[in-house]
Amino acid sequence: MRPRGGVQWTLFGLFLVALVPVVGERYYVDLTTQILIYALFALSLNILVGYCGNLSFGHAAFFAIGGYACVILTTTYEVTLIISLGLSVLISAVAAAAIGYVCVRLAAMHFAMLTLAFSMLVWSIAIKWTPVTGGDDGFVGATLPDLISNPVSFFYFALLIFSTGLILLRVICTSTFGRAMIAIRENETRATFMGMDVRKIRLQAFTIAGAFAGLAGALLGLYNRGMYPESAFWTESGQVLIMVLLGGMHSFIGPVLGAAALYILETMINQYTEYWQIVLGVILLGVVLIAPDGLAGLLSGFRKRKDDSVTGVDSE
Amino acid sequence: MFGIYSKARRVFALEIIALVMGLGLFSAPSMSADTIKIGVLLPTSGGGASYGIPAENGIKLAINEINQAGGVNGKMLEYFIRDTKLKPAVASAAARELITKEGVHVLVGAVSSGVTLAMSEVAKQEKIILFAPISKSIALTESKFHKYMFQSSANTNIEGRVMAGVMKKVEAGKICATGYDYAYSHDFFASLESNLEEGMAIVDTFYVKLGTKDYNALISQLMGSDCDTVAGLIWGGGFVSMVKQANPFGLFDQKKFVWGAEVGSHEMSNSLKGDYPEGMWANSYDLWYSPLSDAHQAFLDDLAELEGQKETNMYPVTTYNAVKFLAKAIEISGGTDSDALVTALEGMAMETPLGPMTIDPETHRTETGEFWGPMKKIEGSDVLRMSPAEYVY
Amino acid sequence: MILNVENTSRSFSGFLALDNVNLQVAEGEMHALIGPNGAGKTTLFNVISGLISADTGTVSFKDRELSRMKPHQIVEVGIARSFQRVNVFPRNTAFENVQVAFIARNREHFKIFAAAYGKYTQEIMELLILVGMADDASTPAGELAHGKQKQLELAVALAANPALLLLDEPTAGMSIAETMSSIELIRDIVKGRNLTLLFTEHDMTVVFEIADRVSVLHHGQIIATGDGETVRNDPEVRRVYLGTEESES
Amino acid sequence: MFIQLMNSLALGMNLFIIAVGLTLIFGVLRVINFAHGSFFMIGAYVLYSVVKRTGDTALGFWGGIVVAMLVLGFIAWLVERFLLRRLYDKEHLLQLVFTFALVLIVGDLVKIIWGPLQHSISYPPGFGGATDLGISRYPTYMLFLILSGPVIAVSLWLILEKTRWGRIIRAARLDRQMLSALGVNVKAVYSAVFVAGAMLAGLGGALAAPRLAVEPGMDALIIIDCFIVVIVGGLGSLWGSFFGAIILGVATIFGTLIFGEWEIVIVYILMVAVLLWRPWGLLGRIEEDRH
Repeated sequence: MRPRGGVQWTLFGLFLVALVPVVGERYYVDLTTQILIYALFALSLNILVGYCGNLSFGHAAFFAIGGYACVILTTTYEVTLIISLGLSVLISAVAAAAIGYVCVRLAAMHFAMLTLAFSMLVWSIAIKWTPVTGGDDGFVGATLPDLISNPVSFFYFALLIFSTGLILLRVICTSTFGRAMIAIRENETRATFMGMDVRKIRLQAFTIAGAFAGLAGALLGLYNRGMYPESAFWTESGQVLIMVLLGGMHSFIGPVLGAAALYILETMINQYTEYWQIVLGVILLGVVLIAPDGLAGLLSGFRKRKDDSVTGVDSE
Repeated sequence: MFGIYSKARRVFALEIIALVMGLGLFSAPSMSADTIKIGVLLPTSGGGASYGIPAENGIKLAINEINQAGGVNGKMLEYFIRDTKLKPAVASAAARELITKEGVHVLVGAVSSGVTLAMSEVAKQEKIILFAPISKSIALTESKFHKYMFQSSANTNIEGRVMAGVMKKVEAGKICATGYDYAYSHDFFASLESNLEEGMAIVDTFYVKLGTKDYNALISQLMGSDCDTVAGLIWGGGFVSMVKQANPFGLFDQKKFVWGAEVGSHEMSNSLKGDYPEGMWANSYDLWYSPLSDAHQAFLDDLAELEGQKETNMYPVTTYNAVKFLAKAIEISGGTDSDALVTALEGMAMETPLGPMTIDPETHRTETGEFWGPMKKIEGSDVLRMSPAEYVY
Repeated sequence: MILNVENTSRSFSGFLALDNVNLQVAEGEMHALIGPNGAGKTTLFNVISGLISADTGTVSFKDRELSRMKPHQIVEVGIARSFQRVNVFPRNTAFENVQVAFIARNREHFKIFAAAYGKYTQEIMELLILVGMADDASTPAGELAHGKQKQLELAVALAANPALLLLDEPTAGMSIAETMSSIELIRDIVKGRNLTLLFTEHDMTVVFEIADRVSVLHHGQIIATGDGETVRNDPEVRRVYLGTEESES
Repeated sequence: MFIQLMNSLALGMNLFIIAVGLTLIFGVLRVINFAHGSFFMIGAYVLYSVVKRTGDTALGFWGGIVVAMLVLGFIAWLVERFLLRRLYDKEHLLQLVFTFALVLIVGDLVKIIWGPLQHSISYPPGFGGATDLGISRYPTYMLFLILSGPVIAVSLWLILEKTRWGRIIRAARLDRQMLSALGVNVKAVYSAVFVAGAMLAGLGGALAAPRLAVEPGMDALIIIDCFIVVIVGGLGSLWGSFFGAIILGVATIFGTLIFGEWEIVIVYILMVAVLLWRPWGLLGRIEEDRH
């Protein structure tokens, strides 16, 4: 990937997004804030899925951990915002490292299923640990510093966090570590015989992905002034996977597109019909069958070559 | 450089922006003319559909009625419904969208208390009234109370008290309590316990997780307890499953049963038919076969016409009343300013199909009752009915 | 001896793929491992490189025991390998294929803030020039001709800076002309860089042309080791290769 | 205690009947089918429609189960033949999203066809009461479930072990390429397995229906349990899911009795623990399934 190609465009894009509160109504400010949060979440997952080739089905666990950590810290313990944010990222990263340590021993579907198991464990704990998490009703009524308590200032706050996340993730993806992840995705055996400790690299990717998911979760918790167990449920992991798919894996910016498209789509269909499920379902079928490279693939008109040869694992 | 790097798929930020804007414009605010807009948040898909879809009928009926009578202060009412998907985060986002995009003046909803609590945060921030006709959690108007929150449901305080009255009637003796493991059941039983008469007590409490499908463990626990009466709060499909699984064990012949959570509704007895445990005391928001007054009968007739069936659902009356309260407040205050509406709603008394209701100016709650009575088989039908049904609060 | 395989056996669900193998490779030599299909050559490579573990026996490299090491640790101590079937990153360019190998060699695969762009350009281009692929740097590996992909694999293996190179059928699927030029290239590189080479090869002309020593593997056993002449005249080897036994299939 | 053991078995066998189709499909097609819960739901609803027409007769109930299976077989055939087939050589993620899309579509279709309210199906005639087992009386229908679990498991095992089709399916689990090299119509095998898996889901839905509320959302409730069963048992393993189901049954019943409402956490801890101990599940095959 060329790190320079598109930097100007990305900056320009962020600049345009920054104009939303200036030109758009309040609704668009809210909508964009929500999209930014989910876009960051999707970007973090794409580290694992798109770059490292690990299909995680429990990524929401870290989203929820970050979110709960942040609202609990700011509200229950009255920790200042910046420290809460930092700590929630740290907590998600530690959780991801611990869970990842176990999960990266497995490959493909077994990996996906174990991550699913862990995320459901996190979900059940969020529901049952009522004194801390608020239990089934969720943690309602988080406090926010005045500085970011109005929609526009929160929007810029979210945009700042998102941009930082985007740039950091971009740096990580174009780093030597990023190259190593791609190598593992393309051909794990070959990467091993280049001298890479594949498990450790996968664990590092898992931890980084978890940390950024936690950051996105923290933003969501602040935005909603609360965190709910649903954010750890398997459907949330499914939704963010769909975002990644919709936007296009193997593309850095694709998940941002996917998050925007899915979020807007869901909101829109809900506005027009009670039968949003059927409409969304048909659209997803269409994407999967007609445009499996997602929006990024469609937009750039780039057809991925058949990747039959990618798997070439040498054996006897 | 000279192309030594594989071609990353380049997506131009501009294209992203174009796409987002394009999709965004699609959903440009619907600027319908000068109407009063009500934002409605109900679960209309998945497991929540059985509550949300009937509840929407009450909104429709109230709005039709008001508009046919010329609207409020000359303005027509209009409602915008969003599916909460039973998810708090989805509901808060939808509530915000209704306020900022559709420009709704008031919010009505939702069903599950967790979802309503999340929406209440939005209402608080946006200074828009949230009227909760179904959610029973007392937290809405207690620990998480704020000025713009109103609750017209039969809340857990009232319900616990009313059930205590029923317990007296059935001479309950030792009681074991069972319900889903969440705030509603916990609050309800706390209220029940504090209202029980001398000589009655809750001796065992068994909680099961929300969404349980297999009730065998619970059934054994209930059969093993030496209580005389079971106080139950398992609702909806869970109640159906529980009853179906308990019948072969003969559980319902063993003890007396008093069941809250509106399992006395016609919908429930119609779905269980002959499998419904006869003699169980149950409750319901509304009963199509048990009109309280001419006004109630008129309401039921109108609803029957709207739903296309004589056996109407129980949920519509709750949302119907909510819309009526709000419309009256708008009429009195002469506009849609939230603070003026709050002032109008506080202490407001209104004639509803179920009799007079008053909003307490302090607590923002109403004294809402429910129909209570034992479920009996009737001639010529396999659907049980509450008989005699009494409206109590 | 730089590589010492002692009494190594490995079976796959009852089938004995390696049967008490002993093999010594001296520093600086070019050692060919030959034998009919299914003789266990690739299995032996896999055991040495750590992809699979042996049931019994030891493998040591520069007097270090390899059996408990993971594949990537074995690469670190100085053994690089190629694969019989082409095994590159098909969607990445030749340049990138080699670059990843450099990153791994310099233990930079954990560095999240070290930009990969432009890294090792000079070293990579030198290597590509060395294997005769200077013009193919920007071609995705999957689009290269088969012979070129084999050469790319060689470059990738070299990038790890090994002391011992394990090449599994380096000329498989090549034309005669390609085979000759490629084998000369390998010889030049190995001699020029003072490497040790252990390779398997089906083309006997090639084997006897370049190998200093040859070992013959048959039914999982080493049946002969020695210089070309010795092995060629070994009665057991002649029996195996000249078909007095029907196990050739 | 005896009753609780029976309860665990009944729940376990009920789950096994539902989940076995999921593991069968994964074993051969390598697809995690999220729509399995939807197939289960359709099975229950179709049975409801049949019983509603026939009344509570034995023929209506047992015939309805056959109808439910046939309907699902047909739906699954359509889905496999015209849609899923295009995705076998694609990434896992596409297949997951595909089945997830089916979940959404079926969820709405069921609501449109059968309405949002709960329905209920009575026990078939003769199965509504309890049977005296000497030690205690126990619901007849649950005894029937306890017995039908092993019967289904053994018949599937016999089909897999003893018939030509079974041999082909087992071979397809191990090596697809080899199979097509041997001249077997692999496409037809896949089709058949998907149809069979869906029919088993329908059977599971229909058999479970008398004990459950038939309502929208029942798909989402069951799918997680199915996943736990097949993951704990080992993806693709018939007997694995059999024992996985029994373990989940025991964990759920005794978890509730011992830990009360904390049972929900216990079940997931157990699942994680099994996977830590045996990453491929109890009877799963260790495999290098890179994609």
